[in-house]
Amino acid sequence: MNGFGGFLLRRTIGTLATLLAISVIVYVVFYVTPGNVAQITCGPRCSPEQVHQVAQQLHLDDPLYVRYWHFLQGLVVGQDYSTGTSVEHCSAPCLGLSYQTDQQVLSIILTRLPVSLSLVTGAMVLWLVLGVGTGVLSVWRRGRLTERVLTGLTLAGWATPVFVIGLVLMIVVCGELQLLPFPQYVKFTDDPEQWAWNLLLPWFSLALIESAAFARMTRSSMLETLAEDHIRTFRAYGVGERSIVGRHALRGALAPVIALNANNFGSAVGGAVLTETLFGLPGLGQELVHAVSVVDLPVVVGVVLVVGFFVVLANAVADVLYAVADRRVVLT
Amino acid sequence: MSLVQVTDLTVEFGDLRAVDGLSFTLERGAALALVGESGSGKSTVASALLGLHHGTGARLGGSIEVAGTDVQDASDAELRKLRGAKAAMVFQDPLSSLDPYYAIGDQIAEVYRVHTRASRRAARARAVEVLDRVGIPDARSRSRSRPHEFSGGMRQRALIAMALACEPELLIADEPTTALDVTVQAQILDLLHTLREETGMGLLLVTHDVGVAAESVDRVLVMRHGRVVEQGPVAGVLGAPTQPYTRELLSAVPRVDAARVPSQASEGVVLEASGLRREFGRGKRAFAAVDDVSLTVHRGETLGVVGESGSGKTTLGRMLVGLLEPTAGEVRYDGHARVGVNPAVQMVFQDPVSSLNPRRSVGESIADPLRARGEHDEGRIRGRVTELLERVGLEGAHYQRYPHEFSGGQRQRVGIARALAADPRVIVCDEPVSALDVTTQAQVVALLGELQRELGLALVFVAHDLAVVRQVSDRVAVMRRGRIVETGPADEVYDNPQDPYTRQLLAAVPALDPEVAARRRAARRELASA
Amino acid sequence: GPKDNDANGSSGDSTPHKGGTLTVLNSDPQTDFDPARLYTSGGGNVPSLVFRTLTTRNRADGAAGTKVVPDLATDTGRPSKNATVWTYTLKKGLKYEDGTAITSADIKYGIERSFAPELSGGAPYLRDWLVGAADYQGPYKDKKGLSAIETPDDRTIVFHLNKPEGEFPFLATQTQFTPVPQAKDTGTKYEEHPVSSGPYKVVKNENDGEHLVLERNKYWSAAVDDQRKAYPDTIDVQSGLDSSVINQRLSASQGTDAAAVTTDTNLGPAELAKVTGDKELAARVGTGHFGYTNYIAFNPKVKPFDNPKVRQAISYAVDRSSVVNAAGGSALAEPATTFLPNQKSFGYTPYDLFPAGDTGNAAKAKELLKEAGYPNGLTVTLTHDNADNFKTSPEIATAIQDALKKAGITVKLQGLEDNNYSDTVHSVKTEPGFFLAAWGADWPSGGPFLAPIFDGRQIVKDGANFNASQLNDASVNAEIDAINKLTDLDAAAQRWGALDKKIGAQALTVPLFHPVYKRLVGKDIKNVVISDWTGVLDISQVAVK
Amino acid sequence: MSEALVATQAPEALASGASGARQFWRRLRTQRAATVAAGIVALLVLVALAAPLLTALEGQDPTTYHPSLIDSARGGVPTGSLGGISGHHWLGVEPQTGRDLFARLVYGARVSLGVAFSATVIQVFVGLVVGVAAALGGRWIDQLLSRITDIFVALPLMIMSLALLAIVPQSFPRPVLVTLVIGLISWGSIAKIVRAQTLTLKGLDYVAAARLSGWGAWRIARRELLPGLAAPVITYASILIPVNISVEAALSFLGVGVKPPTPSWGQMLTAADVWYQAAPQYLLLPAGALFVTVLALAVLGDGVRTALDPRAASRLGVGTGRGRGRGREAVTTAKEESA
Ligand SMILES: Nc1ncnc2c1ncn2[C@@H]1O[C@H](COP(=O)(O)OP(=O)(O)OP(=O)(O)O)[C@@H](O)[C@H]1O
Ligand SMILES: Nc1ncnc2c1ncn2[C@@H]1O[C@H](COP(=O)(O)OP(=O)(O)OP(=O)(O)O)[C@@H](O)[C@H]1O
Ligand SMILES: [Mg+2]
Ligand SMILES: [Mg+2]
Repeated sequence: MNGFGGFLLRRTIGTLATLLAISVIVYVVFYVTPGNVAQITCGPRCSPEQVHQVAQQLHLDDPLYVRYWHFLQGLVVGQDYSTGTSVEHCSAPCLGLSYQTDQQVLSIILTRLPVSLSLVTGAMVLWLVLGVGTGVLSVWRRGRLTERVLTGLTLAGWATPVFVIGLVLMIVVCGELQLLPFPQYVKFTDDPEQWAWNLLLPWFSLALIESAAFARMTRSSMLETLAEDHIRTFRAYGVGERSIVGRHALRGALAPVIALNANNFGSAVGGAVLTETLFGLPGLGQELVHAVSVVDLPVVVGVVLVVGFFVVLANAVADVLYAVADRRVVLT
Repeated sequence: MSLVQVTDLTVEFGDLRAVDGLSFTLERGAALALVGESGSGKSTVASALLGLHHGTGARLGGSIEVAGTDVQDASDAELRKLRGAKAAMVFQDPLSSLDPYYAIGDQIAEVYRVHTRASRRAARARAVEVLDRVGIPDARSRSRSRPHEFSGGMRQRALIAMALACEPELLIADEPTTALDVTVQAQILDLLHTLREETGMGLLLVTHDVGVAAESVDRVLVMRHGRVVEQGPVAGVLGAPTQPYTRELLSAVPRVDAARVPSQASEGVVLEASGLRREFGRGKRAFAAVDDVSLTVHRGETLGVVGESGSGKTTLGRMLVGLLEPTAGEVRYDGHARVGVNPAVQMVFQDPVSSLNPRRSVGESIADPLRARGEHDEGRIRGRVTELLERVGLEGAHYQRYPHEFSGGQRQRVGIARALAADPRVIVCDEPVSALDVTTQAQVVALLGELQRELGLALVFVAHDLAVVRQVSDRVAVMRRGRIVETGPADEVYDNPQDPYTRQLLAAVPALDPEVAARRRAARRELASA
Repeated sequence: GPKDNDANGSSGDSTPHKGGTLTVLNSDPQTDFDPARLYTSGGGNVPSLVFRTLTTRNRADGAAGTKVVPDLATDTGRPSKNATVWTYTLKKGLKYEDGTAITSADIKYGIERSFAPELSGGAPYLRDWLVGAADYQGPYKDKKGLSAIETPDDRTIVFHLNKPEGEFPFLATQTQFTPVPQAKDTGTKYEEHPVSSGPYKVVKNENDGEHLVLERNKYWSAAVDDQRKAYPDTIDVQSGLDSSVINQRLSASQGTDAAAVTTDTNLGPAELAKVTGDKELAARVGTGHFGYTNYIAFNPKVKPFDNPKVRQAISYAVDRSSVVNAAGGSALAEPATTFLPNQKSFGYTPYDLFPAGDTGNAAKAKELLKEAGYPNGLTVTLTHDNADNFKTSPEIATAIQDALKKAGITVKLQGLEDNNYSDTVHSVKTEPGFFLAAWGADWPSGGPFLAPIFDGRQIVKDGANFNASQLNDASVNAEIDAINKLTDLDAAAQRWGALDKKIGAQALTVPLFHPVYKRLVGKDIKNVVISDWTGVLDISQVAVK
Repeated sequence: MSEALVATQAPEALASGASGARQFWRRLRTQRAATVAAGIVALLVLVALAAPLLTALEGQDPTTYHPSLIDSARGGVPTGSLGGISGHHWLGVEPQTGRDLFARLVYGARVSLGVAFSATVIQVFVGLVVGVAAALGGRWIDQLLSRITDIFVALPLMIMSLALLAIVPQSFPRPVLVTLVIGLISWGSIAKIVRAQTLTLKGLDYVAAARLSGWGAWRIARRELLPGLAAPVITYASILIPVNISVEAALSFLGVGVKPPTPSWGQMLTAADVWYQAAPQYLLLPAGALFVTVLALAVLGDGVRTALDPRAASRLGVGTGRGRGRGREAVTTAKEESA
């Protein structure tokens, strides 16, 4: 199979295999790690009998493969469950119910996903602009004061924990200057303007940190490209340094930047925990950390799968992007 | 005031004095050729005219004035104004001189817009126009291709087009036709001539091809070791050279009408291609770069491949060595169908720049095949590499140098040395001597012949220089548009061409005598206008 | 531009008025809002605005707040002679948010459903105390119901206990005693919209309790509820916030944050350092004491802690000032030498059996070690939790490590991830010999404080065990039973205190400190009431106008 | 050929194999910023190694509590001015405990730098191998390796470390464990970047030429691609160091990290963030140390990258080693080698 269609097909199969592998790993990990799920669900003072009842209720006594099989079944045909007073159906693809809150995992994820996506996409735009921008600027003004200052700033951003940056930003901007409200998630669909205003600080905090990586990466690949012969051609034709740096060197430097971005985007969907926690954004990262801490396996699997999906998606998009950026690369 | 005034120019790279006390002038509308041995400093002079040594490690002495600008003292901004608009340069390594990420038309348009206030659209139209002028067929749609989709000759023409785009007062062309077949070469030289007549453009032509010089300039400067050997009007220098070196140079020029000493080609077929086809692009844009080509190469023989630029020679060569999978057909080596590469079948790449790793010393690159074969003794490796370097006319001491420190011709010889290091049975040489001055070229050709006799080496010799091909080939295949239009023993093909295209090619071979050249040009022009 | 939240101008006078919106800024979302699943009295602060229970905690400052008072019932319960049968009568005119009447059958149903495994999470007492409740599985599986609870009429409810429990009125403050109309029960989904019997009803519950909006329940009336003041019209609970952000917002007190409180976030040591330097802020800090003890637990089944001398040596060597500092300093922790919290309601009887002074008595400890056969000191492993909780966390462990070093005891630390820690220390099989522990009161009395830790019959062999020393002392068990019979809570308190001291002599634990809660409130907040029962401000009393 | 060239060269001098590395050092040395940065990195390493010596000089150790130096009533802020800086405590003391900050900082350097450096080495190694193999391998190898990489990028570190927590016994040396956990789990990004760059490089003619030499993929990767990968890899590696330092802190939280009371910069930072107003130096010290490390590494990384590129030599204005001086150097090396 060749061409874009083949690529899509291979990628889809690869994605499914990856996600399955991820779910198996999570199941196994949670099987072997300490933490008595039934006891945690039931509460610390539950009696052994109650714990046992809860374990039965949650099918925790079944062997691992049976539990995993149920999970797969749920994905394909859905799953019935009891609320005590009635029987409800969780329709396919059903990721199961949270052990802790009895809510459908998929609906938990769906309410939180927009938050994480809002946070990460906005931050990504910023980190790309800031990161690639500073990278380009520091190449253009290389060896001068501008470059030194920029290098210092981005690295300071990189070396400072998000927590500190975020908190300081929040105190100064929201507390002292009162330029922005203390961030609070507003749905995009409710009020796009407030959505953006409220996310501005989280975006900046996340982006300030991430952009350092992009700045460094952009700068170093651009310097590489600047050593190539074709750059000499444009110099010899009087093309200004700005265009040489901003067009020719940048374009040649994109591959690693795209790769880096794909990864950061994907993993930030589930990994922006600190930012989400600090700003009280009810996103997937926060949910994941909480779910892990209370050994809420269905939620963990669900979130990890969704995040995994984004990682894979972002990487697939990245692969297409480099094939577009560099026509010599063939999609595999 | 002269267009170019160079006085006592010296250029030093580290301890190496590449140009040593060179002076010359070039008037507006005049044409000067720099000829001379490979590595004699020609490209260095050309770069110096545009101030391209600024900011590199090179040290310059003397003065340079181009179109009223004192290049040595000019600021960056002044240099930018000079470059491209008043003086444009065609680089010696055209294949690596274009940005691989942008469409060719866009790159030309960009340069055009730097110097004129043209709109994007107008600049794009201008790009198509100049591409068309340098003979890129179907220029409008080809202007959207990226450099790797162009053949070597097409890239070279694209660079010439770029240089012409702003109608500069001075054109510096560093080996502008090395990758062009003779018909296109003639076309380009004619174009330069016309432009010179029409716009009063000055031309500084750097070339090792005395024929090309003879055809296109009115003055010649012969260089050696960074110094002037002889300079004067073209007829004088080429017709009645005063210096022994110049005479030596001229006598080494191969002639297309000279038949070759036949090699002892044996019967054994080493390489055989049948029904080879290779397509590029897909969907509507798909086309066959090589189409149903079958050929055989016997032990110890040389198969010359000539043909128009873009006719599929490189593509064919890459398939023969196994670097490119054919879309259809197969390649048989020693009678066995073969997949992938085999060190016994080597290639000399058309682009000497990109075929050398910029981060490895050339010695290491040449040693690769030795090491791959399992040679571990450093001393023996060094010895062999030194020997190879010397055989191609370089020095053993060049082992430690990096590719960017070599002149164009030197790099090309490094490529040959590397191919030889593998002790191959077949070498596909893709324009192996295009950047070499005639003396070095003769040396390399002699070397190949020698090896052929010693080792029974079979050669596929791709070149646009018909004279050289005749000199080395037992048999010749003529390619056009992906197909072989004519094939046969060299003498037959040269003396009694059957295909009209072959005839056209032979008619376009540049003449050494400037007078003959001028006559021929006039004839061609009449033909074109008729 | 960003929307500026319209600030409530603070009115100079300090008498509370009705109206306005109270904002609650919390870190933990109210993920459980089902009365069956909540653990503490009234289910904590917010649920107590929605769920009324038979009895409730007295909404008063300080020690007065440790009293139990009637809520839905007309009194705190009428015990039978030996305190095994408790009878309650409901007040007249009690209504749910939909206007229907609250009946005693609803309370019974509410208790029954708390036995369903689907709705686990509540305290263990009902199961332990009610007759025949041990294997009851709740009304979903077992339709018969609990015969231990009788509802002779709509206003009367009678509980039959399997042993005397003088503290039953305390238990009746828990949300399992809140009425749940069976017709409205939706099982595990009930928490999405629990039916209110209190002054507020839930009008919004987003993201599983992350954002709650409560508004007045118009069928509630102060005439039948003398505890909850219900000044604000609306209560807006925002959670999932970082604790430093909460404190930052409260101290900035801008916009709606001026009328904000938190029900779960203390000032940390660093914040305290800042707040104490600022008069305006310091005036807005509420201080509370909750019955809670942080201690070192020994497992005498593990060598060398089987040797009382070793345990005593450690008791002597402990440097309580370092520990207190690690817990946030003297403003946030009070050194403890008794296991019972230092409050009258628990029966606090001061004692210091192994006086270590402020900084530890290394000499005495060395002496004891020598007697115990460790003249050259010894090496022990201290197990602690890695969670950042200032209770059982690494800070405290290293403080102890540093102090014991002076007494020649080398302490190796074994830090465990939170779940792993609780699994390990609460299982008889894996329990380490020497670890950090903490215990808090389910209600302000010695019973729930001492019994789970020292009652031999509460040793759980195959589940979560809190009797870490695995003490099974007949005299202790008998005394516990005897005190439980008392319905005179003051008399009971005294005897709990005495029992504490008696057990203390065995050096089974080293009490370290009692935490103190310091919390900021917004600048417009009025009527801050902090009882010693909860140690935190009671939002049913707070006014914003 | 050029006489000038012949005149200045001692051909036998070039028979030394070490000259690549030598030229690299020459090129590195000519960059002042990089030299300074290398000095700082060396200094940091030295400080970490000499931690016991330095603290002995100060007369403190990193674990002893000094309750008298803090104000218990105010949450435990250091009582002295500037966070308790004095002749005895050069950088002041830690809030709440009164432990000496200088001692904690220099001891913290051991853990943080040790873990971060070695973890980065592992990450780079795994990332390079996987990334290059994916780009050079056939379609299926690429699919397989890329998807495995996806798994590692997608699975949160927390979950992977939970697994390790369960498998690895408590007695396993912690710093080694942390290093392995970080190194073996978070190599995904580097692998992706390497793959992307390799895909671009492998289309070049010199790689084709190397294939014709008869080299296998492995050797081609090492000789032809690796130098071209150096730029992004070195850059990314210098970026990874601070990440690894904070990951170490996060792992401690789960119980996989370095055990208290052993200090590490990451743990200090995590503990200090709430103190930035009340005791700023508590936060600023580890943050500053981290910043200096990051800056030095970035500059050094830049220098190394430049020095690795022979083409950069002309830009730097340095000869590439054909000078007389170098000739002599090479002669002596050659002699030493033969001896
Ligand atoms: N950047 C450089 N660093 C060191 N040496 C260089 C550099 N560029 C060129 N040289 C050397 O300078 C001399 C002149 O080179 P130049 O490129 O001018 O030769 P040329 O006359 O153009 O030869 P050719 O016909 O082979 O292109 C050669 O010996 C070459 O090796
Ligand atoms: N990778 C590619 N993608 C698309 N088209 C290509 C590619 N490589 C070559 N071509 C096209 O195939 C044709 C043949 O190219 P090839 O390089 O074989 O020509 P050539 O005979 O070597 O020409 P020259 O003498 O100019 O080097 C040209 O039209 C070229 O544009
Ligand atoms: Mg040249
Ligand atoms: Mg070609």
